[in-house]
Amino acid sequence: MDYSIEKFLWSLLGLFIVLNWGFLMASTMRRVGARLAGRIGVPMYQPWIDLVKMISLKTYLSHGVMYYIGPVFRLVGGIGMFLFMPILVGSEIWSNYSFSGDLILLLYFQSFGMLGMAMGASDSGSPHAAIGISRGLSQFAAVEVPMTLAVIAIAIQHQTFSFESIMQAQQGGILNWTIFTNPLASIAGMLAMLGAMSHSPFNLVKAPNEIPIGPPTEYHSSFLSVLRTNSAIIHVVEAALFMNLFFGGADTWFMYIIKTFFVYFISVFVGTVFPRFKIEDSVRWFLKWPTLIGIIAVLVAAYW
Amino acid sequence: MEEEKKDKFLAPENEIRQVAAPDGSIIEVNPLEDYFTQDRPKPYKVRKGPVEDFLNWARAESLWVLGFGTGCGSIEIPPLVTPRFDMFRFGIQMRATPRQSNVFVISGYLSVKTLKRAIRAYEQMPSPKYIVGLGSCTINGGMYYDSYNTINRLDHYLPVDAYIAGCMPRPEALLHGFEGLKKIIKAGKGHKANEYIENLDWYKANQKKIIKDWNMPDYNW
Amino acid sequence: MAKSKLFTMNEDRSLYPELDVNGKPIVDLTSHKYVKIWQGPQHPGVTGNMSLELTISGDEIVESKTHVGYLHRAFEKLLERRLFVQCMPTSIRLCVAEPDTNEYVISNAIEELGNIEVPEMAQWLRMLSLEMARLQVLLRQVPGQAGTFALGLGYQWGSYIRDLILDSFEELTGGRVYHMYIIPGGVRGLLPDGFKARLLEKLKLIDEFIPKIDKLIFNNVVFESRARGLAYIPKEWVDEYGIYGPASRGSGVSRDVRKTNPYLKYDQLDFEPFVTTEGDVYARTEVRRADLIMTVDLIRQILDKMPEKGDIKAETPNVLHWKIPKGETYSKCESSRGEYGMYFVTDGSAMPRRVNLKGPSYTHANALLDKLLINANIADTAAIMVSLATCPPEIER
Amino acid sequence: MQKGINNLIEKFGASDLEVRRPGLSFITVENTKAVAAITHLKDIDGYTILSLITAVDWIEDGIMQLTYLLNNPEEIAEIGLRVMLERKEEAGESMETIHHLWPNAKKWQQELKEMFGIDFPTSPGLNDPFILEGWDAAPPYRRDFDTNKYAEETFFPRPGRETHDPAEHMKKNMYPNNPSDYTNKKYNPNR
Repeated sequence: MDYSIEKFLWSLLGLFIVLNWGFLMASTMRRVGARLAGRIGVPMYQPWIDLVKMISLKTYLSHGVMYYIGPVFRLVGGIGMFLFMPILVGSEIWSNYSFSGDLILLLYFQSFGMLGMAMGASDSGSPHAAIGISRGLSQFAAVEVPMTLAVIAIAIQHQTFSFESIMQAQQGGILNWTIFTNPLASIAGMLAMLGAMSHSPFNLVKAPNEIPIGPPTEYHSSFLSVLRTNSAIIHVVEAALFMNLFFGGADTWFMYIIKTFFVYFISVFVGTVFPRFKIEDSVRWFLKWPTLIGIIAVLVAAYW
Repeated sequence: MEEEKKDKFLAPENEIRQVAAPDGSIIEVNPLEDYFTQDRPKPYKVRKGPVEDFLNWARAESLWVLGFGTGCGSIEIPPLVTPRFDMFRFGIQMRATPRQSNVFVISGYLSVKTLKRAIRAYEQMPSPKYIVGLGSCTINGGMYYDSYNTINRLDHYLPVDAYIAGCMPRPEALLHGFEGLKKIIKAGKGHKANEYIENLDWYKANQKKIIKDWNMPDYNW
Repeated sequence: MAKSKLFTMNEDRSLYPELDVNGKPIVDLTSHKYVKIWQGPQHPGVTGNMSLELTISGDEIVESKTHVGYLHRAFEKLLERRLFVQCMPTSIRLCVAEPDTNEYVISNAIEELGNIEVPEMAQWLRMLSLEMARLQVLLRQVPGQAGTFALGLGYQWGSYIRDLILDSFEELTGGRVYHMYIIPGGVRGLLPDGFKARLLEKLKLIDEFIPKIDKLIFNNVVFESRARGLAYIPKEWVDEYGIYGPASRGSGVSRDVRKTNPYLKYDQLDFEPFVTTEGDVYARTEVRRADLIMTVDLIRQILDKMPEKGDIKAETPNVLHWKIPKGETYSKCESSRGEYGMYFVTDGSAMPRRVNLKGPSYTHANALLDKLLINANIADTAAIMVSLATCPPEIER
Repeated sequence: MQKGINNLIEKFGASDLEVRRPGLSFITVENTKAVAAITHLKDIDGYTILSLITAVDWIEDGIMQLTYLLNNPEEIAEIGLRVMLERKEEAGESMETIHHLWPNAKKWQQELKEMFGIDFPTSPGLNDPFILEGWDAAPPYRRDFDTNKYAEETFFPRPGRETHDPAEHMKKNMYPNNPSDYTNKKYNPNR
């Protein structure tokens, strides 16, 4: 791997683009949801204003060291996911710090932020945060199962744990995408994505009219701005992860933006028309159909 | 006499009690002193200049309203998030927790019991924070000027940035009130939270005059 | 009926806390098994300004206690200091979601004790305003039930139509929320020109709205899976706990003041309240959906059958000197939540002696809610409260 | 309806029957027989719904009236049962509890205790705060409690609020020459 300053700066630029795209996507999605309801919705630039405002708040208080570290862990989880995944296929400067086993590291980083948040939120002393985080961790454990099965199926299919190779194998036409070459794994993975994106029906971590508003109940001012930054990054990166695995990756920034938008749009679309599951229903659901499909996908990939 | 009165309204979970520590020793816990900080808040420094102007603009364009319907005016707040009025257009959003909100809309009359909760919620909000008094009841008691359970003047208990008159004000009036609040903030005058802290003793005396069962710390951080 | 099997009374309770003589669980908070949390008053899932003191074990509620009084304005005391005409603007603020029923019950009580006969035209107009009020509440409430499960889209669509109905109210009465259209002796005005046609045009939107929410809410798998079997009310509880309106009709007991004690001109209208026997949240939502359709139909019937012109107000004594002889009465009507009554006592002076309002929430939100919430999931509290349509101002007044 | 009332009069010595309208009557029973009468109405005469319990303070007669409104859904009839208690200066009238008949009754009794100071011994949770919090003045719904005075003393009325007696105000400003015009005039919007 290349550890030069130049490489680092390129990655930083990529992160900057992804962050702003994340904010823009967030406000766009809110506008899309608003249009469904017959409203206009937030201005396009609202997330940036919110960020500036949160940082500009004068008072803040702390609940201890872990309370500080929680959002930082969460942000590290998001940035880590970004850094170890190639952005564009076949591009040297936009390949970030991807290496041959990056897919495994990525699965780890997915849960890293959640664990950090768990520590920070439970230190904040709010019972709603504790309930939210226990829901979040149990749901995440359930989401990980079909997710990992889908990844294993793809890894067996392509005989590699490297993103670059998986993305390269899908180039050269829409029919080479995993969603066509390995539909079972794709279905399991996309269903798991609904859970990973935390949109309704799987947004019970932040369920506003049950436990307002879950883990970040006590977070405010700069702490919240860190969480907001992270959620902007992580939504793009999660979408990019599924884009890379199932939709052939992107070879230009334009394709990157288009594809992440549509992948993210799937979860927003589902969220708009479905109510929220209870946690036991949610866990049961993930361990039923997506897991079954995932197991079949692995068996098919291994023994076909 | 003072002692007796205090005990009468003390909630059971706030009573002084004996607790066994993990090592087996018995310690005495006074929840009001041990579990809550007794620190007094300090006023923040109000700066001037172009940077502050920009920050004020951001504060004005991103008003996060605490979702706490304190009185009957709260019936006109849900329409604000629906197609006809849609306050998201103006950067106004509802938040479920006081920690993340900056604007507290006191929607209508405040009974003494709710005032106690409103004070707690207000003090938990990060500054700069703003209060919008909605309806005549917050101005002078309105319809309920002679009721023994509703306050007459909100500004004796909490610092109010803007009043919206009417019983009840229409959603358009609310939007207009928010526009007015934005003007105040952009002009750099939205620092009533500081005023509250500077005159904390006066406010607390007023609050304690009507909240007889003051079983909480003086300032709810 | 099979769907109600989800709720069984006699499941294995060995893991749960023991019950004391009053049927309340004995909970030892220091055992680290239970957590006490407050839902409300500052909580987005609570209907209005009230709070629930919940003792939870995991996600399950083992004990619940309703706390009210956050909205206590001492109406009943204030009305004792008001002339009969001054009672009107004060009393309509008793329950803000549906103020017209307040207007009607207090006007009716004053007329009954003061021996005033209301002209026929005024009765039809009163009925129109009461049904329009019910319509605007149901337009919020039916999709709002899905909103408690985080499906807010229907609520947005419903609110759009509700705003149009409120526009009609503005045309008719001048007020958006508080109308004061019904006054002792009659109503305040005739229908404006072209009002009928405009209202009928708006009702067509509701006809289109119903199939939409059917698709979005009632046929939604997740909504069904959560609402079916939730907060089951057996038929026997209806009398015992004093359950009224849609909640009782969801449990197979038809209680509708419009049918049992026809007031105004309801005996001239053709309607049959919807009754189902399943008794869960889904059934209550279905009942409200049927009520919505029925209300639209009733408004059409009223507009059709009502006379074109007529007296709208009986002669009343000068309102500043109006004294009503000693007497007491209980005047009631059907609100969107159930029977809404007012106990009214006069003593021969110019002011009422005692007024006591009895809304269905008084019984729904206290004993019944406490009972229904036990063993429920905290995720379902909002749904249960909304399905009972608890309106805290009518509990504490 | 008639059967229930006849029973009340014959078995429980009820008096002062007042038929307000078909289906709603008010009747007075002695306070010692009230709970027995209510139980009889509930168990035998089919008055299974408790619509409300409330009190009326007749301060000039020295009477505290309790009203139990019972509803019979089968016959569509309501009976308002009046129970006259002797009014005490310092609150603390006492009445037997009926919480064993309806689970909701204890909430009404709790409210009556808080608002009127009427005691219902053995009613569960009677002294728990229900609506008021930290209240240390007299029970507020009693007639001798002056809410306006209390509000003026406790809260901070905004200066500038003027209260006019509407009758006096109109006499002075609208009919300065002939006050009797005003008293005789009736309001009729149809005219």
